[in-house]
Amino acid sequence: MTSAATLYGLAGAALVGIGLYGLAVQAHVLRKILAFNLIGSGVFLVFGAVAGRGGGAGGGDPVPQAMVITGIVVALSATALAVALALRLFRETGRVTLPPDPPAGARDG
Amino acid sequence: MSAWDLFTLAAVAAGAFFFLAGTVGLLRFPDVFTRLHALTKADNLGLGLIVLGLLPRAEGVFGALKLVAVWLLALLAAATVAQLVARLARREGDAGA
Amino acid sequence: MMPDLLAGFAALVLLSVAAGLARVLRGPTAADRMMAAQLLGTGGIATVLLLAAALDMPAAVDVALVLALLAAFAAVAFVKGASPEGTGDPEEEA
Amino acid sequence: MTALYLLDLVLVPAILLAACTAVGTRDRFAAVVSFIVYGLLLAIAWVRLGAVDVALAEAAIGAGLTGVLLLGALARMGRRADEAAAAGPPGRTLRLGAAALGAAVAAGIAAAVLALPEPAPQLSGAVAEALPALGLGNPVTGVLLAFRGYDTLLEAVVLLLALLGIWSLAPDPAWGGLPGLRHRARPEGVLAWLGRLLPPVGIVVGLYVFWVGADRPGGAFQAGTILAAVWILAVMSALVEPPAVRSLALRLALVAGPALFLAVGFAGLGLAGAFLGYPAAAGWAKPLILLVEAGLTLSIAATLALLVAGTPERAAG
Repeated sequence: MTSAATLYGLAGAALVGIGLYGLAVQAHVLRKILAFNLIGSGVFLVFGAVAGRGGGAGGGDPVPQAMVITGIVVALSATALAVALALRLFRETGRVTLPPDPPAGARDG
Repeated sequence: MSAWDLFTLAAVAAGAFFFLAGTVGLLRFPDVFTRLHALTKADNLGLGLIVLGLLPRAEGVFGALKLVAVWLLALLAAATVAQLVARLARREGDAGA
Repeated sequence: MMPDLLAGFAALVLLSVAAGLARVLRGPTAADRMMAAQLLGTGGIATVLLLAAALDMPAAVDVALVLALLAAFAAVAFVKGASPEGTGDPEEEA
Repeated sequence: MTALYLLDLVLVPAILLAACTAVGTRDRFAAVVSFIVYGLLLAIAWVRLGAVDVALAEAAIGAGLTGVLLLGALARMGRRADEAAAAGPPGRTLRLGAAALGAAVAAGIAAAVLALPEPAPQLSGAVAEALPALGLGNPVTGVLLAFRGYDTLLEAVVLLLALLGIWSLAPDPAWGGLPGLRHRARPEGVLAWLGRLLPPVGIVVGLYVFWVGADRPGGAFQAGTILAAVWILAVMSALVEPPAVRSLALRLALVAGPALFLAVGFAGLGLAGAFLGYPAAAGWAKPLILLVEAGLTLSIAATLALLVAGTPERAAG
């Protein structure tokens, strides 16, 4: 189990990298939300690797497992909030990308 | 290896074959409706055969019932999705033509 | 022997449905992409069942049960999304 | 078992491929579908790692709620060409810089994974030792509800805060009103039929997952997610309308779980000498934990369902 857990931990590391790339490169807010979720699940897989190395019955150490479960649910709530913000942005401005600079009002106005 | 094990292997192998066939159909068939046809075959038969094969290994009657419930739920989903996607594809095909 | 064979079949089923990712990428229509996801869903259920048997983890069958229960959800959201504002039903105008 | 490595050989590349597609493909819809597939593959990975509790949560959220949330948002933001496409692909410098950054962070985390100490420090022994005192069989439930109960309590509060954030985005006329738009379905159609058939089954499965959670993988989070998902299906099938968010009954359901958890926690001050402690007397801990879990299941189901239902957009009738 040890080496398998390490393999999935490495996959988690790669997922964080892929997610970071997407977060920087993609302009559409929904794509950014997807990328952000990839980062999160990559971190969870690294946690899974830590849990799996612990041995013990059923997936190893239960403490990281419990933290991943809370993490998955919190990630969903953050995603839902981000989607609601994106929809509001779209409704108010018709845009699906973030403004290029934080004080966009000063620039546009 | 017991006779039940052989039964399990035969049914699971047949199920795996249907999944393979379903994917080949999905990738090779020419349009939405023929692909949908391939997909539903794999869904229903592939999973059904694998469930059938795993039944002798289920933990008691409740475990076996749970396996059958998995298959029935997947059947329900496949049937509904096939209906809805086909209607949508037909409507969009009409509009696009 | 049996666990190994069952795990091997799990890998085989997963490999064949994962090839459907190509259809997700290529499309051409949204319906094609959604169907590929549907096939991956069913194949995933089969993989979990085989894995549960191979690892002798009967509790993992519950994961397959949940996946099967929710198998139609994404496709329902998809067909709804095809109507304006994403609230309609493809059968309405039929 | 060597054949399991065969599965790893398929599963890990498939996960990475789905992730790359979700990030890289031009077509926005393909990206969302890839992400849904990615969630499914992750659930399989958690089964492979033996973490069935986590797999259940990932299956219910990835296959049920996330897909509905993202596909619904995509439908409303439109698939037509927009400024994201008009701006053209991102510049070469940006892409190279982002790739370098991603690779560096991934390499750093990978190095950390490889450098984890042997033998692994772990708490499974401590959990297994303390678990019999709670009368539970599932160590993960023990950690969630007792040993690290404050984490779970705060998490339930975080969910409520996210919901408040979503509600506060409502335009003035719809303040406190009905979330989302009104769904339509042909009453005798396939969609309405599925909407009538699946929720009762889902309620049974949800209650089952809640109930076995004490001794086997399952519990309040997984059960709450399943219940939320089938409720969303009933909404999409136009069989039920979400309640106005100012409704008192709804708000009671939302806070019931955290409130019950807090009450039991404060009772622990008197009975066990610590906040969130359970009385040491045999047979007391398990009923209390089940009570808290029942409340949490209800509240998590209501919270997740309304998180997905979204910002109020219609005035309460």
